[in-house]
Amino acid sequence: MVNMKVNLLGISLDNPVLGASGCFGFGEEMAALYDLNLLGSFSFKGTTLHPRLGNPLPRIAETPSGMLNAIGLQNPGVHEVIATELPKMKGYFHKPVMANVSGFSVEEYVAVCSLLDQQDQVGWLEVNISCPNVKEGGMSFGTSPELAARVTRAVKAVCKKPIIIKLSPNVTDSALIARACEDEGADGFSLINTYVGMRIDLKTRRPVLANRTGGLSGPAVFPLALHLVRQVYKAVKVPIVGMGGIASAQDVLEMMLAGATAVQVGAASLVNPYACRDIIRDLPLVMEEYGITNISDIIGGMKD
Amino acid sequence: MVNMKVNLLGISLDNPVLGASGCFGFGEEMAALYDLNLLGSFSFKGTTLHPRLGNPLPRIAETPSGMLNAIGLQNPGVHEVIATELPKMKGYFHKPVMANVSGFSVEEYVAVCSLLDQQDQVGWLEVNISCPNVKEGGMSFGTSPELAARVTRAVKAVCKKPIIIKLSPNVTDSALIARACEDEGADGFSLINTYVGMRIDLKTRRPVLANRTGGLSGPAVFPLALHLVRQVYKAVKVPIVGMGGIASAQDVLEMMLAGATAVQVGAASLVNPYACRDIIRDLPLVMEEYGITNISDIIGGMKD
Amino acid sequence: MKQQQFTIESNAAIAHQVYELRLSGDAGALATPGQFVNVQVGNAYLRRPLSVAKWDDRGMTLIYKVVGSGTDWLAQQPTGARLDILTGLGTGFDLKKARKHPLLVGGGVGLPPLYQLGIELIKMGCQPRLIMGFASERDVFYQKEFEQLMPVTLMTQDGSAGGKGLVTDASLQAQDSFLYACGPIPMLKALHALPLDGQFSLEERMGCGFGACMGCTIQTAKGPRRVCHEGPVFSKEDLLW
Amino acid sequence: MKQQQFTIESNAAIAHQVYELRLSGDAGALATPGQFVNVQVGNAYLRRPLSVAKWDDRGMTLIYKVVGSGTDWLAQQPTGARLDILTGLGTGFDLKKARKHPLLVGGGVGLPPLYQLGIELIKMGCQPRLIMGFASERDVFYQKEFEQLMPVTLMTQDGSAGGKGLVTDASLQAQDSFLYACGPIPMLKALHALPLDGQFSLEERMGCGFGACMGCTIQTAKGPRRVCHEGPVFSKEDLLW
Ligand SMILES: Cc1cc2nc3c(=O)[nH]c(=O)nc-3n(C[C@H](O)[C@H](O)[C@H](O)COP(=O)(O)OP(=O)(O)OC[C@H]3O[C@@H](n4cnc5c(N)ncnc54)[C@H](O)[C@@H]3O)c2cc1C
Ligand SMILES: Cc1cc2nc3c(=O)[nH]c(=O)nc-3n(C[C@H](O)[C@H](O)[C@H](O)COP(=O)(O)OP(=O)(O)OC[C@H]3O[C@@H](n4cnc5c(N)ncnc54)[C@H](O)[C@@H]3O)c2cc1C
Ligand SMILES: Cc1cc2nc3c(=O)[nH]c(=O)nc-3n(C[C@H](O)[C@H](O)[C@H](O)COP(=O)(O)O)c2cc1C
Ligand SMILES: Cc1cc2nc3c(=O)[nH]c(=O)nc-3n(C[C@H](O)[C@H](O)[C@H](O)COP(=O)(O)O)c2cc1C
Ligand code: FES
Ligand code: FES
Repeated sequence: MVNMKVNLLGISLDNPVLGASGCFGFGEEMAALYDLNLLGSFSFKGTTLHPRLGNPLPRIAETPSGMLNAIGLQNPGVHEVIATELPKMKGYFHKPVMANVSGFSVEEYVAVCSLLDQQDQVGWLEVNISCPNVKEGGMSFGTSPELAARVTRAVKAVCKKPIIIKLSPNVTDSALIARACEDEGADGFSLINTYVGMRIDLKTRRPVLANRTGGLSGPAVFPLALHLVRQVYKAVKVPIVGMGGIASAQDVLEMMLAGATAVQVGAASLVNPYACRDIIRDLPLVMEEYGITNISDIIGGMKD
Repeated sequence: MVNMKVNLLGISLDNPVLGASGCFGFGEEMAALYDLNLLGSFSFKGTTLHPRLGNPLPRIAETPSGMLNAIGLQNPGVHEVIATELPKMKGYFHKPVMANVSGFSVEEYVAVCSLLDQQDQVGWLEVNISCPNVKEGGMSFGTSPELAARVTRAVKAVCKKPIIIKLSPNVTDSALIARACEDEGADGFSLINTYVGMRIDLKTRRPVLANRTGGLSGPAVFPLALHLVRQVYKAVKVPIVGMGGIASAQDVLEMMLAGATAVQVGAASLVNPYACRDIIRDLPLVMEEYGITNISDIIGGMKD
Repeated sequence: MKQQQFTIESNAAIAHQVYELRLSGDAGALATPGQFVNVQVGNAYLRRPLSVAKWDDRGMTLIYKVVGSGTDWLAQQPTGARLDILTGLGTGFDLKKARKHPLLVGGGVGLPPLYQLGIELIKMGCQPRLIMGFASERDVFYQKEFEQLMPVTLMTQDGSAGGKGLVTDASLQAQDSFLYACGPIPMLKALHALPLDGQFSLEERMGCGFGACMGCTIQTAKGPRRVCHEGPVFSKEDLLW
Repeated sequence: MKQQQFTIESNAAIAHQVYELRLSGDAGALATPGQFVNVQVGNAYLRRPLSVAKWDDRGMTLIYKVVGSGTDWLAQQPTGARLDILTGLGTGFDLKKARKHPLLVGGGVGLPPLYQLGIELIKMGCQPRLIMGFASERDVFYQKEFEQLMPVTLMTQDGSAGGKGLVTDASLQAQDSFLYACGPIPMLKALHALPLDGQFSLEERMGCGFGACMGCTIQTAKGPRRVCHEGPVFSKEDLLW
């Protein structure tokens, strides 16, 4: 028997597989398909202070082995999340959930985080400083070490739960930004968010996406995510949640060898709603194939 | 009848399709397959002052819709290129060729460029400040506006032929670096070079590549390349050679709408050695399908 | 919603670039006409959403037009090939709203979901009629199939078959009808402007097709709604047109 | 080198995870045994390099082991399916170097290129013999086929078939032979250390397989050489082992 348990910042996960933010909503649709408690956990849709409708349509474009999205952080706002979504979630998910937080100012990050920090159901706060799909704020916090550090410091000052900073891949040096956040007390990192990309419709000569650009995710980015997770792993001491293109149990092991303590699965869950369930089902077999008894043994274990 | 001619920095190209550096060697192997004079042109293998064996093997890893390479600038050195490769090339290629230059110091770029600048066969110098596969030099020149500007200034001072600076995608802001180079007289830009990525062999728990990391290219990066070409197009006034994942005539048109005057085809030529020929064959049909008479009319023509 | 394997029974052209795809397998997740499925195509990352024209105990029928690489791949699949399909997606037409003489209006490949709708309405004792619109004669499909169910008015833009003009050029004579419409946005908007209550089936680019990604959300009178989940069918009063 | 479509005539397991793939089509680009082809597999970006076991006017035979996703896909392809193949790649064995009694040594899926080599050597009037090595009985293939051409010594590491041990444990009795070897690197290095002139066929991860990308370059006594172009066969004195 293999052991899939990992410990993510003081919370024991039955397995290292989490649904990625933005690809699981608040869990309701997925819970209609299978028991979500099979998951290690999931990160719910990026939540802001006020409700957001998001960007105009189309918001989705296809790419080779991937997709662009420009949702633009559609969400009902943190008050509604607390009033409606979290109570509903109690009906189908009984583990600590990861709360994904976005903002357009340091104050907004602080406000949303401090509210979610008080919710029993929330295990970790995942602070998204890397959304490429909103004009102001979002990604710009994640592309400057100073701004990233400032968000971290402000959020750490008001929260008791572990703060996981979600990093952008659209930068020259992810490790630099990670270190700046670690210095301000970041408890962990998650990466990667999406890469900025574009597609053009040859018929209309306009971008396919109404927002012009969107974030690339899916298998196409897997080798890039793996590299960045390794870079950050070597730069910081805190745990990493790795993601970007994971679609199989093998991918999970590669990502953990690179340095991830846990992983998130995004785009794959959109194409196959059962992706996480299937990956968790396959993991023990694949672990045995590669002689892994405790999955936590391989975290960062790539020989280089 | 459609017109595929474009003018790249004073030289008229029969069509905008060039073979990408590193995927065409010095043309000899491809010339054994079909008449290379069908091409707009091609960019020959990155050339340094001294011969280089390149990195240890394996140098190639596969990824979803793409590949990682860590060749490490294997080349016979500029003197051998001038003494042997260029004379041989006269036998099979009768158009101006693009000379791709790499270096590990500003002095090396200057030395190699000034030698190749004197070769009649060379139409343009493509200065690669973005190779991710060599430890010192290479990409670091392309990730700092100051260093990129310094290489540009030094090379411009000694060359008469157009200088095309090849940009790295592994940066926070490509437009910033492009503008710094344009200020120093860069005549054009080519982009993208490859993204740094990694794969891990689960059996050995080592990176697949002996160099650990390699550069990602192929269709996986196409939406990212398209975005970056657009960004640079809007930031500078000089022409752009677009590349990154191009595999079809449709892709060529998308890239030109984003802002490219000409394009290069890399990885696709490795999987299908006839890729450039096939794309050039298909272009007139696809142009007609989308009502394009002169291909040069669509350069940068995306409506945004 | 269910993920299900279906086997191709036939996959044949029935009009210019339009194919009828008969599939055998468990269509039990489908409940109301107007729902759709999301089909994995071999050469692309995302699934392709297609309305269900007809289903029964043995399988279902899709009708699709080749417009790009995914539908092109689909058209090449032989009998016997298996397809991975998410079935039973979205919220279909509300049958309870139908009055005695519901009016069905479909344009091009908007027609398929109206076929099962017609069957169900007739079962309920309604007497539906259909206006079907196409660009030209070569695009026409399922005219006979629909005629076996209900009276049909055929319109083509160039007049090469049926009446000449758009579906809105057909005499509607339908003041007291309830409208069920599916087709291109300009057609839907024109119908929406008529003094006629009804429901409209929309299309949008989708990430997931089952409500998880917010890729397809439109603003409605009731607030943000996902075309794939609360839709693709929306009531007249909800659409902010 | 040529890009060519081939049709699968048969594709059957001949040992544990090992398949013989018979293809019909124009193999005319192949000139010497030891050359290889690069096969497009449906589910992956890069082609898969495979040695040619045999070719004639009607087609060619490849033998491959399922080791990953590409070869797994290949094993599922039915008779009649078509494959896109770059054929006639690389530089094969130098037949002129063969003496009267050439010694062929192959390990596992290193054996295939030695089959056509044997045929050609016999045509030239040589009397080759073969040592074939496998891990275990279930891995053994082409024993009969080779035996019809030449004397064969079979070795398995666990002794479950033939002699027990590595190919180098077989009595070589071959001081005046010329060696042709293909198999895993440790085997080739052990053979390279013997006092025997010979040629060695290598494997490397490849980008293109036809000399354009420098993905497969090794350092040799003659300078940098591409395994896919100047190789995969190298002469003993050129290998810096
Ligand atoms: C709810 C719903 C029901 C539909 N029912 C039918 C039907 O019954 N018959 C039919 O022929 N078509 C139908 N469509 C449209 C059909 O989904 C597209 O024609 C198809 O996805 C095109 O795929 P492609 O690969 O050929 O085109 P490409 O242009 O190559 O596709 C590229 C991407 O854009 C998406 N896309 C392109 N056009 C559309 C579109 N019109 N709507 C949504 N996504 C699109 C594709 O899904 C893919 O992700 C329906 C769409 C929706 C949303
Ligand atoms: C010149 C040459 C001749 C060969 N002849 C044969 C033969 O006759 N029979 C046979 O069974 N095998 C042969 N091989 C090995 C064969 O190419 C690999 O087993 C095959 O590519 C594995 O593909 P995969 O998708 O199943 O494995 P994966 O591990 O999924 O492949 C991932 C990537 O690594 C590459 N790769 C993996 N293993 C090898 C390898 N050993 N050599 C080169 N690339 C590799 C693949 O091509 C692919 O790009 C030969 C290799 C070379 C270079
Ligand atoms: C449709 C969609 C919506 C997303 N929304 C969010 C979000 O709200 N907050 C966030 O931090 N990341 C969001 N992401 C990014 C993912 O959580 C993840 O970081 C990224 O997609 C890479 O993983 P993948 O390749 O497995 O999808 C979104 C991604 C997708 C595809
Ligand atoms: C095998 C290989 C070798 C390369 N060598 C070089 C090089 O020497 N100089 C250079 O500027 N770019 C080099 N590149 C980058 C390509 O020229 C091109 O910028 C990149 O691959 C993106 O295009 P593609 O996706 O069409 O391959 C190389 C790419 C590959 C795949
Ligand atoms: S397509 Fe994902 S929510 Fe509608
Ligand atoms: S594999 Fe490209 S040169 Fe050998």
